[in-house]
Amino acid sequence: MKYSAAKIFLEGLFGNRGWGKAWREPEPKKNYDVIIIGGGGHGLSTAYYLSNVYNIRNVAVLEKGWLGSGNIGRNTTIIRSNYLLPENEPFYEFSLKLWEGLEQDTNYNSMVSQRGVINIFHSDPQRDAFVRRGNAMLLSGADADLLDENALRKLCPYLDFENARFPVKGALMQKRGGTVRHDAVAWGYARGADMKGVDIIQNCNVEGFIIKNGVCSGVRTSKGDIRAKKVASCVAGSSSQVMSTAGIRLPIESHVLQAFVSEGLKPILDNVITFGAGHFYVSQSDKGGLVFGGDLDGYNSYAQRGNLPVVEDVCEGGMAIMPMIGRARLLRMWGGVMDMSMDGSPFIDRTHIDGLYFNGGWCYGGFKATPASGYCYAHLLATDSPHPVARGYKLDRFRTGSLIDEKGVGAQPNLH
Amino acid sequence: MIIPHPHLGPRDACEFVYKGDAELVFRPERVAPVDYDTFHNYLYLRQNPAGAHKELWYHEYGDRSWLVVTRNTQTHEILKVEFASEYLSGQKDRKSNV
Amino acid sequence: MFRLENRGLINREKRLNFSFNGKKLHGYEGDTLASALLANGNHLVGRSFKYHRPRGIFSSGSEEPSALIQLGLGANTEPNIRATTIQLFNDLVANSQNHFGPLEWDFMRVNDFLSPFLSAGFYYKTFMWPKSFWEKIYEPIIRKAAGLGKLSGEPDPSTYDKGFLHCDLLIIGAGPSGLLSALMAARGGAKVIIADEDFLLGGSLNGDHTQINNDTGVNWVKKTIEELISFKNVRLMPKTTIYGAFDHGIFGALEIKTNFDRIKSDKPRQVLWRIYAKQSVLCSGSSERSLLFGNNDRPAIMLSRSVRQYCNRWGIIPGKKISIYTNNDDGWITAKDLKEAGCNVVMVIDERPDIIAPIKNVDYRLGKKVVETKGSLRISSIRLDDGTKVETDCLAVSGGFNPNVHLTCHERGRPQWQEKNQCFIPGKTPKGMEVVGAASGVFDLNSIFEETTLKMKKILSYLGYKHRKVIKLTADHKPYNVSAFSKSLAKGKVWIDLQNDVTIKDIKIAVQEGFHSVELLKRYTTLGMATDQGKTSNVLGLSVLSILKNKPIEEVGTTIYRPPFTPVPIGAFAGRSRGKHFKPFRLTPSHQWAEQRNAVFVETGNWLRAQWFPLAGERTWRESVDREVLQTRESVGICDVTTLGKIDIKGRDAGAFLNFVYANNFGKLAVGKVRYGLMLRDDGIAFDDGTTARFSEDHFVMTTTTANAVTVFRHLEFCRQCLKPAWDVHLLSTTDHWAQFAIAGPNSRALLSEILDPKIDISNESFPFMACGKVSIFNGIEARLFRISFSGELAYELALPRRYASSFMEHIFEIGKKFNLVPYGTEALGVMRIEKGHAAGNELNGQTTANNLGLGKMVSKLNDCIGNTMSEREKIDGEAVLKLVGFAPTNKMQSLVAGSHFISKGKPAKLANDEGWMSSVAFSPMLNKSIGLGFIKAGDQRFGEKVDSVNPLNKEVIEVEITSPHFFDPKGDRLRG
Amino acid sequence: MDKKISPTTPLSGLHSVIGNVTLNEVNPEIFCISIPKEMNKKVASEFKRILKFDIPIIGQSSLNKNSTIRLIRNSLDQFFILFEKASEVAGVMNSLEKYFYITEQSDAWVGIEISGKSSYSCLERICPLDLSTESFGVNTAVRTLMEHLNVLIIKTTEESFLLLSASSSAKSFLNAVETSAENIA
Repeated sequence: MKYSAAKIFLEGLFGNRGWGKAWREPEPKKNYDVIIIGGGGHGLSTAYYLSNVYNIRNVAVLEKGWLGSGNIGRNTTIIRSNYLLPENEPFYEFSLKLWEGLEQDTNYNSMVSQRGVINIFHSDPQRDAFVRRGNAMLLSGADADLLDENALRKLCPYLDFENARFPVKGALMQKRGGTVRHDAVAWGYARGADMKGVDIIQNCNVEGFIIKNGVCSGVRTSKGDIRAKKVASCVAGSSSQVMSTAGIRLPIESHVLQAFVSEGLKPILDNVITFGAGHFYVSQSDKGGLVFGGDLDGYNSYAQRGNLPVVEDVCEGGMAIMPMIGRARLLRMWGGVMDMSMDGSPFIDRTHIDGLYFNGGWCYGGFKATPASGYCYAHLLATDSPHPVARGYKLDRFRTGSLIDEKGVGAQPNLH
Repeated sequence: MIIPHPHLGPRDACEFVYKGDAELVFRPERVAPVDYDTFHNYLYLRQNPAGAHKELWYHEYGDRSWLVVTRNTQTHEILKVEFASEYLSGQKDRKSNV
Repeated sequence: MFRLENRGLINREKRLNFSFNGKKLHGYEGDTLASALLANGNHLVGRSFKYHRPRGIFSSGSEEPSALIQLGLGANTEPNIRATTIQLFNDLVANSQNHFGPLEWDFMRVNDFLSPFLSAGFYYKTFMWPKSFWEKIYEPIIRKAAGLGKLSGEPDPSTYDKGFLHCDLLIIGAGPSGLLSALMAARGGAKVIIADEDFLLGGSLNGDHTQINNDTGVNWVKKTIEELISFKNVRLMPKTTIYGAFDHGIFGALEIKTNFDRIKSDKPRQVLWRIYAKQSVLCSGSSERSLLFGNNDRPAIMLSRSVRQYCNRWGIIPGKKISIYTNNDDGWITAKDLKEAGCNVVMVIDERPDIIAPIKNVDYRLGKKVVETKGSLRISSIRLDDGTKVETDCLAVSGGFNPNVHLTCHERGRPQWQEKNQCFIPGKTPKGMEVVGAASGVFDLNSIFEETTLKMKKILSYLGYKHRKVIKLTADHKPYNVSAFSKSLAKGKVWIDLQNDVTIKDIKIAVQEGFHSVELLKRYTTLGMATDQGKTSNVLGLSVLSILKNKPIEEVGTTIYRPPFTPVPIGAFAGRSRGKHFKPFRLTPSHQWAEQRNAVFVETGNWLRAQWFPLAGERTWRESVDREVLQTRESVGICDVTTLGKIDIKGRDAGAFLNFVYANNFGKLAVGKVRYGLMLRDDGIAFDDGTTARFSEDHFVMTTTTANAVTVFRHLEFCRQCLKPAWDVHLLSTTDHWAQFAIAGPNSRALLSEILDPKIDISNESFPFMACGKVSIFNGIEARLFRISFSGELAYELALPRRYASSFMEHIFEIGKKFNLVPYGTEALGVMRIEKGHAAGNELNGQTTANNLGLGKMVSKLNDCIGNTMSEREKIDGEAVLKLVGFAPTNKMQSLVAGSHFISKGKPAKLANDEGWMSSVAFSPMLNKSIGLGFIKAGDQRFGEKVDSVNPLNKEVIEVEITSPHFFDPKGDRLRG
Repeated sequence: MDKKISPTTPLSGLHSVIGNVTLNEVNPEIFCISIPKEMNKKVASEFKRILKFDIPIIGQSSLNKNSTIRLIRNSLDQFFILFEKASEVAGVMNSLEKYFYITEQSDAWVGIEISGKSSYSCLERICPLDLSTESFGVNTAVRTLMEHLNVLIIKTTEESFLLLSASSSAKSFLNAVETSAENIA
């Protein structure tokens, strides 16, 4: 069923009775070409691009809970491609381009809103680093603007320019960055993949792999064994758990990242703002809530909830940079499980087991990567060679030393 | 969270700095010929269990001790706290095996 | 007037003026804004989120979904304040929210007529054509329409504070079960905190006409509180919401400190407490829920218990013709109390056919349902399923009670279904938490008292306190009975979430489209995502879902409540850490001295350092910096370098330890000598650098960079305690003890000689480059002297006890006059280090290796030291090794820009041709041109080559020549002189 | 020119009374004593011999007879010793130096003594520790985190505490304490 304004009008007139299921709810078949483990953003986008671009349609997505129940369902919805390193920037720029055409692609309004992402700097060294980054973005074909203090004042007069502990000296802005309605991304991809015949199977827990002589030929699930030529893990925070059943240890730790939303407010914040001298980033959703976050809690966790010190730290950062939000009230806080890698960059790679593929290590940056991650993973699954923009995302890079460490903090996941 | 320090009693986790997997105390020694794989595995690969996890916490705003804390990563329940040095001396065989 | 005489817990002596939408009104002390509005006959207070339907006061507590107002004016204005929880104060100003035009005539109510087209998820299906219209046309309209209240856009003028409390027992809620728990714990000797969000402790007892042990409930509350106050071990915290339960018995609490004169007070408006409790008792009571019928959202349709509370606690007649619609016994209590108060109760409708009406002096219908209502800005009539039409201006609805289980979910416990009372009760609770009273699904007072007594005995003995006998409490309460949820869907426009405008139809569509998992439903319809977090809507929504899925409600599941229980201001979470107090300041020992000389300061980490010292007549910062550099290089300058981390390393194995933590060899450093040290991380990347001096066999003094002082110390402690536990090594930070000054320039030795105590010889022979020693200055002040140089000049660093630093600066500048001594700041320091090609923070950015920095040869190949092994990985330095080299513009007039990238001549500026980047730049007054340091592929083999330094951010390209990084005095004659 | 430089203190001898809280700057002479590995077993006896009083357990402090010297045990192998009178330093330290590693710390710290009825309510706003008598008796001495700062807090009497924090951030620390005192006044 194609969604359109006319369809909405007609349905409205006749009591909205004609809306069909957004996707089927099939039972698993015995055999697939590709099984994707994980019905989150990346898993669903992989299925979407496999079926829509690479024409591989005998695909199942296995989700242990409900569709989109992972981090795609709880994040701060920011998209951007303001990366520094040559292994990252082209990938995220590819992702941003896919975002820009997503709605027309999937016939689903995921409300991609290019409101502009502003990273504030507070010192000369920070400015130097941002200049380097902005230039790397431009050299890669992305957009970037350097704002001096005056330009930033015009754009964001509410920032604390007068009484700041760390002076606001300017910002690096990516105008094409912005926000997206996160759940809609999962739904749009799910619907698009389903229409091409992909089976999305919810409440199906993968308990292990069928591996013989170094070849993976399927998975053991709560709904029985399912065979496939290729099995693709795409489970973010659960990566270590799932892959350990194949005997694989990963350069990944699972950490909790909290996010916060305020009560609904009339529009006051047009852009995405990132505070450079504290841990705080914020945007205002179309519904009016201030959606914000900060640092990881900093310890390994699968608990999907965080603790107070980080909540306070994030709000301190918020009040330091924009003291006008003091009277906005925090409505909800939640925690997601982040698959933090050892250099802060992800993996899209084959494993040493034939037929078993791995996508993970997205850290807290997985949301903005959703389209490109799926596209590149689909490319790898379809062609058995890495997509050109994802060549760096190898599992063995720590052994060889090809690190992709944007933040420069080394093998300590909670600092990335 | 509250970490029950072996000597100082219950302390808010905000007094501590987290490092991660307690396996990091078992650093391999460089001997010729250099075994890069062992170093790689030591530095980069993690068990990352969903359950009891031995991990390193540094009491930065306290007695400056490095502690090995056994904590459940699903419930955050703390099961055991030892000084890193104590933990190491309880694992002497382990150390020489690396 | 709508106020009853002689009824209610308000102070009629104290009249309070307030305004609503500009209308001047009054209430009394003890009122909430909601009760005061109702007392003035005002039901309509706002508009709903999506359809802009008129909204009235629905409840009397923090579950309120509808009566959200904009409180206060100007910078003090606060959005989305629940009128039901705000304690009335004099001169309160309230305005309604979310309407265009007057509240009574909101132009946006057109949405209501368009509602068939605005059903659940409609926006996902449209607004996509043409592509550009989303951001230009549709989204701005949606954004403008969305949201409820407004922020002022000005800095929050209030102050907030935080604090920490500790107790044996935290009691959450001061209703009957909470007060009894507190009393038992207090008498037993436990350290107790009892907190309640209301300004009046007592919970439901304040709004009920209950008898407890032959006294009124209100009197029992009063006596109990009096007794509690008399205990030293009890802290009563009214106006305090426990907003969250966190790991290991930590609770978040928000205490409202000021309501009166809130604008004038300079004291914190709210205090955010972190409460550490060994045990907790959740006594949060229950919230009433509504019933589902057509147009069940009109103003003056209220929760039944709230209507009763307004009548009993605030002495208010909420309507002239009140009807009551219930499915349980509690609705009848409302009827009884209203009658007693003299209100006109026109009808009681009870869904249950087979009960005996508890009161007879009222018109009632059993086994009937309300199916439709009428009224535009306030309900005017209802229609029953038998067609009966009843004129009514206030409908009190009771659909049963939901225990307030929220805090039990904060550690992801899932509530369980209790069939008997048709509600969710706590499942697994956070460790150490017990739930009593209505919150645990027990609804009659006698059972509550019994249950509380039993559970408290257990808790007290667990905590190690005695249980002292408490008189048995008996109340005139009857067991509670409620009918099961309807098995058929109500017809018409039936609201579930009053604030977000989620109706039964929306749930139908969501299920029809496959969004039938509870979480998907919530996300697709926004059910339960309003500011009440679904307190009034979740269970109703589940009951509808259960009908649609034809599954019992317990199988449909429930969503998890997340903190906070009620919304908490971001300002309160930040406390006092804002503005200049966001992070503490660290000041150098010469700070005051520098301040007096008009120094310009710069933030480096938490430190404030003098950046330069402008003199009268200097117009630009460059003038000052150039002068400081020239004067230093010409004669002598002094710079406060205290901020560098200083670590005392002592012990028998200190030398071996340094050899392990530094990548270069430290084994053979002689006593009285200093060496440059490069520290790697274990992954082989450069971590930090500095110098380490050896004062004796077992005593070294290490310096670190300012930025890494804390992390290096932590890392060293890790190496000491976890990697080399058998070694005798001791670490201590002495950064703050020693004031340290760099004294640089050709005359530095001469200047030093003037202050050193006479017998100390610092001639080049006895105190050569890289020497160190203990000295004394100014007649016996112990100091440490290092002959090291960051500037490339003949230079020393002198460390003296911090206490003498101010006086030292005064004196040395007096003495230094004859040498034309100049103070220099971090800018001049930076210029001189770039002139000398020294790497600093911009180069040691956590991504560069020793090889990149040109220090590859230093890294030990033999020893085991941190980082050397992994630094040998084949690809760690990249394909062609980036090398730190110097850059100078071929056109001397051009200024280099840090952050530019390098592209070989003739190649287009794009990623594939990117060869490196400029890390630091400065204007060199010695060379009279702009110079830079940067990393470029194979740079050390390309001296003399010209490349483009591109800065597309500024659309500029500068041709630069690759040079040695040592721009000035490359052989180092000056520093050895 | 008189070749003599003079000392200053981080808070220039602060004395202030805010509501029921009194704040005074104090400047004890402070030394850090680290225990060489081989001395671990003899620490108690050596200290006792030199100082003539018992060493405390970790997190506690003990005093000499005249209460002019306070020994604080920071951790297993580290002590702080505080002298009220500079005149007593040399004698004690010369003896200790023979057996232990000594590092002077006096100028690394700023000392604020807080006393008065409201000391507890004042500290409640910044100190995460339970300072009640049951869990924090007189002479307890531990480090903790207050307003982003590392603070060594010592309970000197039932109604007074000595707070030691880094001298470079003395003003911010004072501000933290004063703000608390004002907020509760």
